[in-house]
Amino acid sequence: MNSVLFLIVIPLLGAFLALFGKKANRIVAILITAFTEIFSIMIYLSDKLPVSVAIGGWQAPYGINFVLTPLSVGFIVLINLAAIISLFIIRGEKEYQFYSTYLVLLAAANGIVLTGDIFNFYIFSELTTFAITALIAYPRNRRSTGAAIKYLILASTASSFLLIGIGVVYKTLGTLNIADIASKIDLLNPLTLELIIVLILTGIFVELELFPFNMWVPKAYFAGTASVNVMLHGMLGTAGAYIIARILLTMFAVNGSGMLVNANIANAIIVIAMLTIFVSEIAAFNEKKLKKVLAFSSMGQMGLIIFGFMIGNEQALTGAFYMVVANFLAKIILFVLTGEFIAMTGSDNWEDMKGIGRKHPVAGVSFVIGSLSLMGVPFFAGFWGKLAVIQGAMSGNSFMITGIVIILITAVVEGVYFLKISHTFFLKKEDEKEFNAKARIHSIVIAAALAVIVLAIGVHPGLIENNVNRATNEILNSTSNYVDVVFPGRY
Amino acid sequence: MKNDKSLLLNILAIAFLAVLAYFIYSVATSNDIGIKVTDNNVVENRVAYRYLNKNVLDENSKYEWGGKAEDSAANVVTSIVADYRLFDTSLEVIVLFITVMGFGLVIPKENIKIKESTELLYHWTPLLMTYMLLVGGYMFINGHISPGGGFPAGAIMSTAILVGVLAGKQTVSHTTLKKIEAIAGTLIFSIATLGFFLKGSFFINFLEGGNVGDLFSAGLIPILYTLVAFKVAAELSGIYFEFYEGGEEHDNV
Amino acid sequence: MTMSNIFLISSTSLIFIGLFGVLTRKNIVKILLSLNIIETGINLLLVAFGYKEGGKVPILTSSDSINHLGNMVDPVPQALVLTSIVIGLGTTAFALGLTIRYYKTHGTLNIEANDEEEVTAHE
Amino acid sequence: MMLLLATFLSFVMIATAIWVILTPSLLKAIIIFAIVSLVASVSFIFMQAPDVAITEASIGAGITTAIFILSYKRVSEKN
Amino acid sequence: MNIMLMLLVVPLITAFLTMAILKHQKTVWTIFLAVSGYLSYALFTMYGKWDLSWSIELGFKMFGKNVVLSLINSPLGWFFAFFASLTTLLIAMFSIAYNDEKHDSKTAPIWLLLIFSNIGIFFAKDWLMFFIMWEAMSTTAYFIIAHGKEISAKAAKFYLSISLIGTSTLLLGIILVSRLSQTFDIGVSIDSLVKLFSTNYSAALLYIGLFITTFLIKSAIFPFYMWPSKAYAESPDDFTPFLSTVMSKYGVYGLILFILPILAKSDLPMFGKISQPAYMLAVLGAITSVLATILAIFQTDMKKLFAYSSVANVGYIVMGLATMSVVGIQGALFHSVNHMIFKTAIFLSLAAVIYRTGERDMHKLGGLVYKMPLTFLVYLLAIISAAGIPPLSGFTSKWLIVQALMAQKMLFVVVAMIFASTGAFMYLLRCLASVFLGQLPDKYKDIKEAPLLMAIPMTILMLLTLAIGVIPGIITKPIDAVLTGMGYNVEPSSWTTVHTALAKSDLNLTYLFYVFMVACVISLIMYLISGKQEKIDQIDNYTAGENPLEWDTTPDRFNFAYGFYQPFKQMFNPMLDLISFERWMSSFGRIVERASSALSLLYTRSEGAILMLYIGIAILIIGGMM
Repeated sequence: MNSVLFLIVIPLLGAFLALFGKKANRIVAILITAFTEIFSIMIYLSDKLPVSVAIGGWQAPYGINFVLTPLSVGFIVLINLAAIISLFIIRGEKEYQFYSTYLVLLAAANGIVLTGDIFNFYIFSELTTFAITALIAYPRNRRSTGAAIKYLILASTASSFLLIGIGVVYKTLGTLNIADIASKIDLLNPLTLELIIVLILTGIFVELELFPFNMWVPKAYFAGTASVNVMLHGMLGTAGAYIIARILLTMFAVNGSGMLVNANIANAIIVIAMLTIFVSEIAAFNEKKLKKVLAFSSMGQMGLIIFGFMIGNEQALTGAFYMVVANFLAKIILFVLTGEFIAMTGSDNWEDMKGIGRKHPVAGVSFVIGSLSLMGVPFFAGFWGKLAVIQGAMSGNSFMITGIVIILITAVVEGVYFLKISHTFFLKKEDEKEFNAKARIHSIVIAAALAVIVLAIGVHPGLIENNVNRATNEILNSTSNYVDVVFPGRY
Repeated sequence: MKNDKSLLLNILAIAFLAVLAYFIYSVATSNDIGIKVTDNNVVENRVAYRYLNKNVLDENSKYEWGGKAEDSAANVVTSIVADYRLFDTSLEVIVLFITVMGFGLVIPKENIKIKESTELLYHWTPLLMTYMLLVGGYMFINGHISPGGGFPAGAIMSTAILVGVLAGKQTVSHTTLKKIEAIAGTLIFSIATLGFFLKGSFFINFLEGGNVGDLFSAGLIPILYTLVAFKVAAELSGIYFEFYEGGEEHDNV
Repeated sequence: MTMSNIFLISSTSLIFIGLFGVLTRKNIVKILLSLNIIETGINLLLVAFGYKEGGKVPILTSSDSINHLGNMVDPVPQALVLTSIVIGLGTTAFALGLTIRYYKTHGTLNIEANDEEEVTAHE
Repeated sequence: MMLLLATFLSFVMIATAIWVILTPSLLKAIIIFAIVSLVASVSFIFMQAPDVAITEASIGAGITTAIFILSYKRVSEKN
Repeated sequence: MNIMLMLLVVPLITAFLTMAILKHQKTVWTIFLAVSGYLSYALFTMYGKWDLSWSIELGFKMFGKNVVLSLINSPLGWFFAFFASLTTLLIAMFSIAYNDEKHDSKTAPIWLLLIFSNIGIFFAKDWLMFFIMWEAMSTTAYFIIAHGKEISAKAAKFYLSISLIGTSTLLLGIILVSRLSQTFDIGVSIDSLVKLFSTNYSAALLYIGLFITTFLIKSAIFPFYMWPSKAYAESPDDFTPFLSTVMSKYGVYGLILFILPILAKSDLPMFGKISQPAYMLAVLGAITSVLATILAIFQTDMKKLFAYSSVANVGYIVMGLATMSVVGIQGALFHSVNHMIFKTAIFLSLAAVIYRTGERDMHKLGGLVYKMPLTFLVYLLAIISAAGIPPLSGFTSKWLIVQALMAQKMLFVVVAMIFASTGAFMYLLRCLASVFLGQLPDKYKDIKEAPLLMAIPMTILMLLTLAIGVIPGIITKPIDAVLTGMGYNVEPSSWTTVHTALAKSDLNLTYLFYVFMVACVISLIMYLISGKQEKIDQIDNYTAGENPLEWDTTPDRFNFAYGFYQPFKQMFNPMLDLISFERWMSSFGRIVERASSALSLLYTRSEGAILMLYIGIAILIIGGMM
């Protein structure tokens, strides 16, 4: 299983070689990503999981290790899928820096999920920050430069908190290995533990797009091109969902319950998740820029997923994982199509996109399917996740009921704006002018194929049930499962 | 109005810092049981203990000055950076790579004339550069036995180039630097991959190390540090060139 | 008052000063300087975490030093700080590149300039 | 004696850091920041971390300052 | 293949099929007609087979077992589904003719999806199926109402927001109830709620309150009475009858399916002769019908007018249900069917008028009786039925409801019912007088009678309302099955006589028909022997035969239909201003919009990013220390 490092090394080698490649860069990038995707699927289907891989021959906790569990490899598969889609929808990016940065991002996103060492995690998260900043800044116009520098400043400030947290962890526990920390977390003084949790959470919440930490999100999505949006959502966002599962529900979890060790902080996170859902859906309601609408909705979905994770019972966790998959698929459909629509009309405003659905009915219907899935309408993948999360939250305290009410209220708002936008595509075009550019068939095919998957999962959730249950069971006993992989026999 | 706003911001900042300070204070003075932020875990339980004793692989092994060890670098920090946690270091190289590349991507390309340097600087520059390059070279070669290592060495070497740039000397071309950068980076990761094919593990120190304290010891560490130094030097020097270099702008606006 | 306490306090103060600067300064270069101050503070803090009173440099210089391994300061934070310094340099370099571009597109270094209005004065 | 020196260094660091934040001149701030970095690298030697001290001096004080000044020239030349 | 499954699969598959051949509109609508025909036939054969069912297990666990979606053929579901599909069949025939080049709305595939969910709602055995179909119905209806027109999209947005509130409360209710009974089965959940009523009254009230809210929203009962006037008016003209007659019954169906059994079986505090929650429902129904009647009177747009009329009629149905008596429920079910028939007839005849003239404002029309006599006749009989005048069908059901209300001594409600019925004359007459009677405007000199394919369904509806009026047994026989299925003991009803609640008030409608026939013959004779009419130009009516050009008058300005009930309007305006729920709703919408703009401004400026980061950290710190 040591060969799993190829998921990191091959893209990085590709990143260096991209300095010399000129026109071949895109093809090389696609080949590398296809390799990582196929490789990760092979790992997921092999029966060797879960396993811990020591790098450089030094065993954990002394060396750095990678931990491969069904959960992490499942996320890797999703991340690489998003990566390959983002490459297919590239429109006009030619310079080698783009591909080089992209390959680094791919390696870093894979690394974030696989790593079993908290400092290594910090480096990988810094790498994603830099890579995504470079990708956002790539168009180098006013909008993208402003978005990039603001994101960079915010992310650096936040990651310095993460670094302090890691320092405190090392000072108190004398180790940097996640499994080691998880098994020793009970030794800590409660207040010290709280300090550590606050510091580390600050670092990761910026990438998780949670409310008071997420001022960068709409700007970044708005400034990025369509393929960068898919990367931001599909790679960074998916990795973010994994981080929550790993850091909060494994490293800082009560052994065997899937709950955060500090109930007060768990409540504070739930408050933050609820704020995120509320603020983002309300903010999206009157927004005219389509990409920003999707960015807000991304934040809202992330809030919902974290709400599900923090409830922590089996039902809610299942729901959260369904939601991860559904959100992943549906939002990629929307981003891919949004890129096409913006290129066709030359406008960011969804009110100017009349008549697209009449010209390209498949694209229009796919957009509708994506938005219905995000709304959580039955027959679409998002419904089962939402149902299970709400059902799970019911068993919580009155606090959770507030969350449910917020989810239901925002569902109304979300439904209104999504269907309003979807319907705009089917309006008659006022002027008879041709569209600026033609829609590219392969983008529409990608969107339609994903839409079919969303529909299939929605009609028959059993399709992904085994995978979701595998993940849920892992998280329910996360600490002992995880520590057992790295240090057999410690629990 | 504007002053009011910034005053409010200052007050908010101080309020936040006060909350944070109070929190840290209460954590530091907490009387509960358990390991506090002011304590350290028992020394033997810390990973550093095994690093210092160089017995990560075999708990009972001991080593002698001038003898063999699992990692024969005399500088323990180096042995951590370039052996036990080599993966981190190679990623750090990537961090520098991507940020410098991002820098080259975003910086506006304008031809800027460097002011004529003074006679003194112009003539003494080669001497200065040679001296700095020598210091840098010493550092990455001796990184495993004395303080220093690839990163500061690379930084110092790049300062030499900077001096050259400021003095208006043509030293190396930008494309050469890019080639050095890419070749060094590729080599680092090729060596890492070579470890997989030779010993079955990536980033493994597969060269038989010498004795602790020798110049030719610590296996791959000097080689890696050399590569790192060249890569860092090339990247950082690239930054200085970018500041003054014109060129075409690909505008994708 | 011990040495490590002095450095713990001074490094925490540096972090606080940097945090204050990041929030209240409007000039991007100033914000980056504040970020660098935070970085410096963190590096000091981490090294101070590893420091112990009367500790020795974790470099073996002679056969004698092997007998005093227990007396050496913790090398791991130092290794981490080496990494974090380089990351800090990367952040600064990249952010300065962006700042120069920002100055070109916005005509100002003020962080509050509006990004989404179309370009007026410059370009 | 060492303790006193360390205290003095800390004071210098804190005072110069505050100065960096408060001074209205950018160039001054950059130069003073170099002092902060240098003093920090001396502090690393106090804490028995020569590796870090060298790196901080060459990268933190040297190259960072250089890049800052070069950038400062780029952003101030038009004014 | 299971016939229950076929009911779902056929519309679903044809929906996707028609999507592929959307360009050939006539073919698409013919397929639509065929599907409705098949559904009506299949449902007809299903009558009496109350053991038909179908279920599927999903790979999704809840309460520790796999979720099962199931359908069952219940008398109640069959009753609504059958008459709904019959209505659809007639509308479908109309639609083939209506959807020509000019009026093409391209909604057939979505409508088929709507019919699919329609069947699902009426035959759902468990709450999950019910909810899935309910939500599918809400969203598909949005796309039909909006049908690619900007102005319709605005109205549809209003419908959508209210309807999504409804689905949200339904989801919450379903989750609460299913947790209570640990299963999604509807029958089990009724029992567990009855049990809850005996232990925790207020919780149980909250639970059914959530369901009632949903049902009231869908049926547009009092606090939510305003969405139909917008949605009905802007929806495609051939879809409006479906919206008004079938979709307003979902709420009614839900009330009968779930709320009535609970209220009947639980031991609740009484108010007079019936329980408090039921009385509350009756009062809501009463307020709805009075308010909607008043509002209907003042509309100038004929589709809006009949939208309010629909609301008022559903109000009667709810009043009937709230009596909780056999006669009341019988009346309510009867009136549901009647409403389907006469309101479809009205909307179809109006659609025919709009098809020919393209005009919805009543005061711009007039005198169409000369050009479209058949449409006029259909409309006339339909409004006679709607007004509840014997011998047409509307009378019977209203009679039953009034009887039931009287028997339960719900005096206030009876007064409201009678007031609303009287008011109904006013608005029905207004539309009749403005659209069909009076002077024919010049620009409509050349219009023709509705095409044959439109005329056929309208004629069938006209005959149906007459037939049911004379032989009520057509409807009361299935109602017997429904009531038996609900657990009431009922005697089999006769074909011609209706048995009512009060003593000595049974009516044989066939005799009544004879009496009215005699009266009609007499009035015909009187008409024939009376004096001759004289026709004058409209403008002469007002200018006494002169036509001075400098007055600059057009015939339209003097149209009597414009301020038809001006004095009444002045009378009621203060009251309507006071209870304008609509204004409250839209001000709420504006608040959300404003909040949205403010929040997105925060994100646009993003200068507070670091500040927000610190606030977030403070939340974590303070939350953790508490």
